[in-house]
Amino acid sequence: MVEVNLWSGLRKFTDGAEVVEVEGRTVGQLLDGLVAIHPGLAPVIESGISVAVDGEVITGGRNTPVEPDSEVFLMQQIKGG
Amino acid sequence: MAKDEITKDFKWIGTTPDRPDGLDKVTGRARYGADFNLPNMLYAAVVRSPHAHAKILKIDASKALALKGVKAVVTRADLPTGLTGEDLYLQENTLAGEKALYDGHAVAAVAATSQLLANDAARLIEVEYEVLPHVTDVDKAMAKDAPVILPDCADHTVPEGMGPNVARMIEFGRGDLEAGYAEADVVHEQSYTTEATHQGYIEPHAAVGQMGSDGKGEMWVCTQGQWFIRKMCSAVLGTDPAQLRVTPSEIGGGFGGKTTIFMEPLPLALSRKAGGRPVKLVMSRSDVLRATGPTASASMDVKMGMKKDGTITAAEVTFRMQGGPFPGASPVGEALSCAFACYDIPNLMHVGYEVLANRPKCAAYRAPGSPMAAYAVESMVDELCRELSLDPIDVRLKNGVKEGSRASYGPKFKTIGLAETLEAAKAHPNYAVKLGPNQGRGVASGFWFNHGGETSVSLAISEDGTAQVSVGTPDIGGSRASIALMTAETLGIPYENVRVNIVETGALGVNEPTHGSRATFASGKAMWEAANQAIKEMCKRAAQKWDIDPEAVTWKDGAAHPAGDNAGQFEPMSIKEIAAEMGKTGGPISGHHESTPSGAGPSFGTHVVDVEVDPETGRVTVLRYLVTQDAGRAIHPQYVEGQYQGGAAQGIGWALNEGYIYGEDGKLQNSVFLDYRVPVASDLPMIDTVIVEVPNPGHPFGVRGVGETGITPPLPAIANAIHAATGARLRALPMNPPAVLAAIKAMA
Amino acid sequence: MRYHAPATFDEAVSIAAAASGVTRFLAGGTDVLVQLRAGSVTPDDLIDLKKIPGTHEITALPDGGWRIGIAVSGAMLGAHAQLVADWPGVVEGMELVGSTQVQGRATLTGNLCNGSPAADSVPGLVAAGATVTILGPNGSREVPVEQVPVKPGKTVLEPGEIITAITLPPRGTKGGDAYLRFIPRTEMDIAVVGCAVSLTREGDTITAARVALGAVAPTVLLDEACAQAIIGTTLDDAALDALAGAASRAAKPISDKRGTKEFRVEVAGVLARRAAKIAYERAAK
Amino acid sequence: MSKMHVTATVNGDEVEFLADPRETLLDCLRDHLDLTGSKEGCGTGDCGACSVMLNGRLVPSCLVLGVETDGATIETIEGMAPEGALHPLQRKFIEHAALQCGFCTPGFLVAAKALLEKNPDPSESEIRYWLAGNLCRCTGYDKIVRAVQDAAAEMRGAA
Repeated sequence: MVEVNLWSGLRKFTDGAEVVEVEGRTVGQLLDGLVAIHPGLAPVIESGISVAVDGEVITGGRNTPVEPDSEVFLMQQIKGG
Repeated sequence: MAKDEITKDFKWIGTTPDRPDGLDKVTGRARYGADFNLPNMLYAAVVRSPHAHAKILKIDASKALALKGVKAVVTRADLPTGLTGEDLYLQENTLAGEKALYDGHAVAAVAATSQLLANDAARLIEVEYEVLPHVTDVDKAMAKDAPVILPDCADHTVPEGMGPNVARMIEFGRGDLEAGYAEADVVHEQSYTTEATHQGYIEPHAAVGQMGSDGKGEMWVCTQGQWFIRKMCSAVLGTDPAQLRVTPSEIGGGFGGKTTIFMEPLPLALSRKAGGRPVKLVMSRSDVLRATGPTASASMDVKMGMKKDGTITAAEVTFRMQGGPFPGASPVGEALSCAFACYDIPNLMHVGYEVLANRPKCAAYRAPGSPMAAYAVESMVDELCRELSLDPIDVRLKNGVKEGSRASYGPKFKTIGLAETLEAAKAHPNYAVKLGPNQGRGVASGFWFNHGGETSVSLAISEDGTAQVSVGTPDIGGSRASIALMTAETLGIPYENVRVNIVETGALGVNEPTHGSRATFASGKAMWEAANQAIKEMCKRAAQKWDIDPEAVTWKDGAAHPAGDNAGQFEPMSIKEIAAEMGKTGGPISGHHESTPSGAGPSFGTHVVDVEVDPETGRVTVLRYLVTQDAGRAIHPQYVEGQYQGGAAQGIGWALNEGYIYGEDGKLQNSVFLDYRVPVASDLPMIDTVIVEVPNPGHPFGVRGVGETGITPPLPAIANAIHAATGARLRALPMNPPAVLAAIKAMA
Repeated sequence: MRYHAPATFDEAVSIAAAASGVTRFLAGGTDVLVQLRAGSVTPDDLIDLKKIPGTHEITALPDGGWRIGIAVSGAMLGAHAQLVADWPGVVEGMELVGSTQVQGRATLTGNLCNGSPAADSVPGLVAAGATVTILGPNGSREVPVEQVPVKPGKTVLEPGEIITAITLPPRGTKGGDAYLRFIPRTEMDIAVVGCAVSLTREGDTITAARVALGAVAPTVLLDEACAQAIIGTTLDDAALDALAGAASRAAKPISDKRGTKEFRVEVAGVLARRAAKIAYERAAK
Repeated sequence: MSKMHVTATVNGDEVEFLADPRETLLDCLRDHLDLTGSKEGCGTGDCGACSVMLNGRLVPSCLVLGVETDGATIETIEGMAPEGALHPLQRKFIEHAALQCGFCTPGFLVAAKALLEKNPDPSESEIRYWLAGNLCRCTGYDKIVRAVQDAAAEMRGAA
């Protein structure tokens, strides 16, 4: 299981939880797992988010591997100038 | 890559040779967006709404079409229906549908055999409007009784009971704010506002487009990202991206403003309607200011608690930003994530609202959101430092993030260089200059994430052992030079033997634009992978010739060498020798790499500015200016400095005199450079720089993006300096002379 | 649009008299071309006055005054050492109009005829007591510069009338003038407030003065109270305070995109004080 | 509307073109003579990207009508390195990295050349004020000023 840290605005979709334990070995599996547990997160994830894995902000890579002890954060999507 | 694997011994990296495109750009030969013509070409003009918010009742183009030489008129009716989300907003912004949503919103476009004729024809297109109530101010747009711009714009994040223009709400934080404030010796709370500013690139948008009835098209355009142009134009026009070939011209500045589309689908739409004749469309400066993508205006609340020793115990922000009439355009998410990124604070809360307003659709502008956030937060830190008589650099060193700190937006930082920039600022002679009467010094730090993004690069060895690199990131500030330097370094060949080409969409896989400070980082990293592929192939060719195992060959100084004594005794085989025979030894030698690279390390910077304020007029003169910023590794130090200096200059403009001015009628009042006041040469001093190098472990040469961070600290640094000079605290931008004089008078 | 390049002023007047649509004259062109470009004014007839002989000349008059041709650009004005020595304030007002490039084109006459209350070259001309020669279908007349602008964008010129020259009076000895304006940047702006002072000294005492204010009223103001505040004084602190107060009282500005009303009132006084000091120093030389 | 015939000398060559009276000199250079080195950044004389020399005087070519230039002598960026050898200013702009996007560069070079012809030893302040009508949004002007100073020094040494 990997601990996924959510931003606090998402708590309303997760019964108040800010950290959700999800099964998965890639970013994509984690996101799918999150939606399976808390379907309310689906529109948020579909509308575009960034994921930080061990301090690395990943914009697109659903296939990025995740270790059980990885630190995973969902973040607002970041655009640049 | 481990830190100790990053070498410091370079032959080319860190040197400052002439840029490859220098000659073209000093002789007038370089071809920008408007410098391109095709046979049988038509010229386009656009009809724009004179109203901030109006229902379009009728568009009558019959008089225009009756003019001899007018070949096509397009309106929204010529574009496909059924689009949703961002595609719909792009289409809506290209040509207004039922309503014009801001002053300057395009309503129709016309193509004719000359520019003058097209302009005449545009004036003959009659549009009937029903003017609607409008709102341009962000706080007024938040109100419950504000005019409705887009019905039901709110997404799932917006709580019940908000005003009709609130499109999105963001909330994140950690710790216990109340406990944090209870620990503090001083707690301050203030509000700040910033006005919208424009990137102000000197080259107006320009494109030549051609499209047949078969949907196949060509386009020449000034852009930061030819694939984005391809994707977005295709979406708006309902055509296939692969059928549109987009060639980027040289680009006369972008700063984020040329990462999206505004008028670009119009030449294609007009061409399609005019029997496939190519159509050229060039914006005027006024069009650029009214109808391209400035940054958001912001209204921001900050609360922060600090102990007597300078420890920040808790902080929170509420940001309200308008991004124009469509959701998703404001940088409020980025602003929140940047707000406290420089600080390690245990108790934090961020709240943000995206608000629609009758203003142009915002685009990215250099570190989108970060400068506004810094203006609020770095001003507040300064207010607390002054109240507690603490040195602003020491307080930032005390609270500043370092490797392993948990970022305000969640994850832990890897190797970063904020402390190094602060130390460099403190050690710089500018920080010790004694100031005279009416003079003051301001300090602020800033942050930008940096970005990897979809990247494709190919590299080919020529028959003579020189190399060409095809990249998809337009060269906006010297990236041909930096990529050529890294190529020379990787292959071990002279810099002059490398040619870097910025190629069209048909020549490579998808690339994101030159944005997010990614060109040198991402295209450079992909080039390195591609070059290593080519090197591997060249080692293989040498191994075949020597009849040894390919693994027993290494590459050094532009030649294949036997890996060691056991590999055999052979003279090194140079790239020139290998290339000369490549046709006979297995064919062309090249490499390519496609990825969405990770490892874009953030860049932190610290600025120190001295100003003098004329107490009788409120005029602020910038006396000296220092930028210290972490580049990771400066590939071509002059162009790194250039990014620092340019970012500082744009920030100074934003701080002092730039800003959109809307009248009561909702019309933009300053749509020319006379009144939209970017800094001129005589407004600025030399801008001193210190390139701090804390190598980024996510890049083979340690590169961090350097383009964006530099615009972030100037806004608060100047506000802090004005306060130091006058005692007046300016909490609204721009801090122009009337505002500064009024603030000084208000203290008396 | 028809373009005409007449060889004489009389020809220019007759072209204008015969024109029925929108007519514009081209001296420097820095306003006309901007309007043309923006599509805000497209004249039916554009009459280029620059090809008329003499329009590029600066002529010393027998009485010590100067006649300035209507096509003399700011750059030409600034390069004329004797004129600069006599009327530095007039010249510096013109030299503040636009960039170095615009200086190669813009003219005093054009700046005046544009009718902007913020025109930088006009307060200096008004303070100097300059006059213009106007030629029209009914002959020629001489008008003081302060009477040329009537309201923003409108001048005293009747249809078909043109200015043929600007005349500056003799400077005489012990005279000095100065023009200062306030803009938010250091260059490339139009005055938020402008002030020109022209004065004459006998010893340390000011015997005559004219003070003009720009951008604080619908037209450039020639203010008698400002002049009276310093005439008969040695420009001591009391006189400067009186001048600043008079200038601020004379200012009746509006708030607009270039500055607030309060700011303009305040800074009118500041600039009057500073310009008077410079003019006073110059008069001693 | 009928076009007018214009004969002028551009970069030493006699040229002829037909201009609509509403076309600016900049339009004529770019569209009729294919001299696209001069750029339009504003069309209102505020950015300097279209700077050319007209009868020996620095002007914004967007504020000159093409039809006015009958008989005139015009120099543009394309005439700055006539035999291929760069002018010292052009070389110094490259050496000092005084350009990023390069769009404003032709205008800066034409304006700076006019400055050095008038004043071979300008101070930093004189350079900044002379070039105040040339907007650059990329560099912050620092490297441009240094390039002009360095070119001026070299040209003084050579004189």
